[in-house]
Amino acid sequence: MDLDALYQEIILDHYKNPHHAGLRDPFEAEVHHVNPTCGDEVTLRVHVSDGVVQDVSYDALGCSISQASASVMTDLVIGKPVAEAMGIHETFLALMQGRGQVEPDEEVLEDGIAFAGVARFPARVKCALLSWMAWKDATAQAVGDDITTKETSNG
Amino acid sequence: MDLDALYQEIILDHYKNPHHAGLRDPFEAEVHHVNPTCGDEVTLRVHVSDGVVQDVSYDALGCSISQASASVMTDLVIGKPVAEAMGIHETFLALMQGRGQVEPDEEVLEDGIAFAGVARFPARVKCALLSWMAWKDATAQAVGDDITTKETSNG
Amino acid sequence: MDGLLPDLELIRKDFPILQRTLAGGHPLVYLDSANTSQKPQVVIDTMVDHLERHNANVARAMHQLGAESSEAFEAARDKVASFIKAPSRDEVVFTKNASEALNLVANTLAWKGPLQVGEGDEVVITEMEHHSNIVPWQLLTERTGATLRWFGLTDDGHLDTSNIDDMITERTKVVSLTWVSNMLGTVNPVAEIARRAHEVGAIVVVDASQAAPQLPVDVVASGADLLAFTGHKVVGPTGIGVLWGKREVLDQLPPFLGGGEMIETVTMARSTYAGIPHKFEAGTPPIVEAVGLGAAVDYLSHLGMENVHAHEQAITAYALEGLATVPGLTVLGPLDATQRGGAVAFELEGVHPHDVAQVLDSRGIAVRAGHHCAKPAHARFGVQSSTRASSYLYTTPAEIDALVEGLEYARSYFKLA
Amino acid sequence: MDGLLPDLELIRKDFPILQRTLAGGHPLVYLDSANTSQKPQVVIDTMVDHLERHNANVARAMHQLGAESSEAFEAARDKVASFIKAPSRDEVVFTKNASEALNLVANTLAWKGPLQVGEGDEVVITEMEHHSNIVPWQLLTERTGATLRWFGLTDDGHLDTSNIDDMITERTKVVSLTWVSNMLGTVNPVAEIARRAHEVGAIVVVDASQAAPQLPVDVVASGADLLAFTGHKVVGPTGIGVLWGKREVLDQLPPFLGGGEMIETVTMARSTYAGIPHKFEAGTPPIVEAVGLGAAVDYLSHLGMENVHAHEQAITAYALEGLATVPGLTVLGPLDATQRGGAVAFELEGVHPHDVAQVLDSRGIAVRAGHHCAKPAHARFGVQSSTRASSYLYTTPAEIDALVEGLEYARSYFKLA
Ligand SMILES: Cc1ncc(COP(=O)(O)O)c(C=O)c1O
Ligand SMILES: Cc1ncc(COP(=O)(O)O)c(C=O)c1O
Repeated sequence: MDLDALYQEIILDHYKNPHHAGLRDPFEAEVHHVNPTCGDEVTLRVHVSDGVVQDVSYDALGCSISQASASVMTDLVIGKPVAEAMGIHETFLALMQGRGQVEPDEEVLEDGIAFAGVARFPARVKCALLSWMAWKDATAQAVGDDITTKETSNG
Repeated sequence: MDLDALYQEIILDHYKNPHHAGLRDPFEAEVHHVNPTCGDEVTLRVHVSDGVVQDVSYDALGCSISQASASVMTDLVIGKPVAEAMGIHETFLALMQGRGQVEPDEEVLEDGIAFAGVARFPARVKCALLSWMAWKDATAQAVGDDITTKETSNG
Repeated sequence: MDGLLPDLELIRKDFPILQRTLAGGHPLVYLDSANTSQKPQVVIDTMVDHLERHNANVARAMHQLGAESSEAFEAARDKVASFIKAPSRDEVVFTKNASEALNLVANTLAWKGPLQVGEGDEVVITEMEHHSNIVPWQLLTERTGATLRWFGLTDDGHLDTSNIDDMITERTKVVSLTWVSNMLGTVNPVAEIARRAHEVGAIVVVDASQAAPQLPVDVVASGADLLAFTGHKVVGPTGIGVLWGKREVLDQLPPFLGGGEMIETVTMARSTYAGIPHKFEAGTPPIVEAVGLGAAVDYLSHLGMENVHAHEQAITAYALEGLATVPGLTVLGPLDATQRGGAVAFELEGVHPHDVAQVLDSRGIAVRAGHHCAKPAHARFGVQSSTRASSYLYTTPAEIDALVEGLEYARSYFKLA
Repeated sequence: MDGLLPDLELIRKDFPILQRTLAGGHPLVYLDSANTSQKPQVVIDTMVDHLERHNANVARAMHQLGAESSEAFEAARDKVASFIKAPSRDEVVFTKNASEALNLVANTLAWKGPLQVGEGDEVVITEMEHHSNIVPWQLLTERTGATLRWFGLTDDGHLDTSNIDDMITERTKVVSLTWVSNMLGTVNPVAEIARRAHEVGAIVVVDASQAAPQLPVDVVASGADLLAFTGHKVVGPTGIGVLWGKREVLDQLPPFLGGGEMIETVTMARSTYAGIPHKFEAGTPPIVEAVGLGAAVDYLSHLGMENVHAHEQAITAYALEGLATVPGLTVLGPLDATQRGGAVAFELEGVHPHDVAQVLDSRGIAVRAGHHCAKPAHARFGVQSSTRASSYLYTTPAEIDALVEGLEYARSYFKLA
């Protein structure tokens, strides 16, 4: 197996210097996700307002792939409208589940294209997806809350 | 497989005309044994007094081998001292578990030697032993009772 | 003969054991497939290849062998899901056999949860169940104070559903029944009973152990909420069974066995559990067995379950015809092949089933004698045991002829003719 | 090197998978045997022969194939009984894996019977258990209102038994512990703890999943009342495990799974159960798996478990020495090979275990990374996961050298050296 296909420089850079790491206020939802197979964990918060992902903060324990993925993910979604961010999530998911057959779209995924090689290592796909899944879950909760809040203020 | 080795004339005769069949009084113990694999059943009573097997009566549902075996067994043990009857039981058991390698002792087993062939049919050994096991169980209970009775009357 | 699988002789070549000769030089006539089916070479070879080249534990292993093994194992889940038309692969739980699958349900229903069974609740089964679909419910109801009830049988071997509205009521929590009887051959109106059960909010458990080998299975169309079958009867290996369940039902059941990969996280004080199917797969699963089962259902799908079913019906019709010619022989269960499965149990007057089986065995013909794990159904028909001949996709009309001749011989051997 | 199995190269030839090359042309260096062991040809061939020539259901079948299959299955029970020196073959119950064996005990202890666990009772385990010996007891105690307690660990990875008299008291009903830890490698003083447990009338359950592959097992000498292990770790197939129990203890446990041949008689209203071992073997057992396990324990006995143990200790000592040369590497658990099993878990500073495993895998070296189903033991040592190398009877010193070199390479790859 070609290690360098997996451990791209970009990934190792994000691993050594993760962006947006740490837990911050304010946030509407916090989730804790675990990869039961290996025990990797992430606690992740999202702050959404006006339909925009204002912040994503996290505390992650895990391998280079899972850590770098969290870092890249925050770069990609922070500041984006929720709908657009969800679209990026979809694109990343499709890449990861593509068994190496999907051509990554640099326009959408930016540094995320470095994970194209991970898709060929089935055991590591879960690592790359851990924080993305946590983000999706937290955002769904936050947006749910958002809507509830709006409805309440309307009612 | 040589059928005639299994179905000796003696066995078929006992099957068609079982000896000592039916349930009779008096008895000190009654047991119900089942061959769980095939569902063959026997209800068996023993009457023991003065250390002698006075009667064995039974109601058996089952194949030719199990029925014939019950019939032969009663012939062999009725009228014998318990200890001697237990010895016959041991001899029959050894024959059945001998996988066809044990030479039957006609002195002890009489018609029972016809079961020598059964020992080569592992699936049928349980059939041949059903009533013998029931008899042993019932006799142990009866003798236990006997002893208890004695002890009580002594006490 | 209409309905037989084309290329039957070629298909038989797929099954190495069918080349065997037995004592006395008799070729094997295997008519005990309802007990366990024989295995095609491709199932054996797939297992061997796995053991010789890809063996590793699954889920937990990150190395290449682990990835290969996990992929083969999870691919087997996909194959089984498509074999039974499961809406989601996650709804397919691997167990060790059908019995464990049924017990998993009955055992977990005793514990706290939205579906918990307790005093005053009723569980409904039928008088034609295999012990594996009776005893678990006896244990559940005895242990929880619930009541066990059952549908009786008509004289011609069908379920007596005339009292269905008394039987399935608002007290009913579970209705569990076999799709195809392993003794009477009866095919039950599962969807119809499920409809009534769902009206009263009961869950429906279907024992498809005899159905999955013979009929095209569509779990959703069946009406089942949970459905069990066993690998070794669908040309797969022993050591593996399947529990399919609707996601929302499986999600509501508490865990069964604890340990291994069924967890989300574990601390000494408490644990949380993984989602389905892993929640119900404690410990190292039957890996090579799942891989073998995957090859088995692929084999069946390749033949086409419609074709397997047609073959089974043709052979069963031919067998019923042949058996009708044997004096003193009475078939237990429906006499119309189009309404039954391929297991045919019968009595032969004057010869005990063991002795029938023994005589047949002396001619190389393998049938089963006894209660076939269906004592209550035997009791219902006033018999203690029976002889059962059960065909499968590799059975030929000539083998049925051999059976009928063997029965004639049994009669003459025991001096009835 | 002293203690190695003679003819190690010949022994390796028995294991077809060891001839495999992986991506990049690397030969397989399999150091994940604590996860699952590889299978010798004789085990595979025995299974194939059974499937191709003798396949039939057991116990129930009266025909020749049935007799052959039953004989092979029951012979496997004899082999296992003698492998663990069980006083009686009836005390050997076949389960699907070690997890089921442990759950069988924990699950049945919840129900009415002389050994029933209830409120006020205590169950004692340890902090170094595999999840499969934690979660079943959590389920039991949560469900019955009993209390779960556990022995802690010392900093050097041993059981902390300093408080044994507080831990095991007259409230203790069950003490369940692993003989050899799958993470720390620690060999526990099982007999000593059993002695104390028996003083207070508790039953002792021993998880021998890691012991049975490596140590000569004498169930009676072990002090266990019940003992579990799993087929796939003793060069046998998946899908089979063993629960051994003292007859009087097994007799006192109520049935676990219901159905199939675990009965004495069944009526719709109630059933009675068979004696051990059948009482605990509902449904069609893992037949070909038992046959494979029989061949596996024969293979081990032929090598001699004393010799296997000596080999394991020699390789482990060599591995501990080699690992000590890798900068930043810390072994979790005892450092003296004579007091531990062959699973060696470690941390490598600056490289996450997944990444260690990945780099090793790129060189054909298969190790495990993660929590190894022992999260609490990891938590105890303040780590979330570790890398584990585990040797077995086919492991060579050269493979340990490859491991050590691979770890050096991992450090350089991640720019630590
Ligand atoms: C100590 C220990 N106990 C229990 C188990 C569970 O064995 P299985 O997964 O075969 O049930 C294992 C291995 O996974 C183990 O190492
Ligand atoms: C109708 C039915 N249900 C359940 C079972 C149990 O299957 P298994 O023994 O594989 O658990 C069988 C077969 O033995 C069966 O025929």
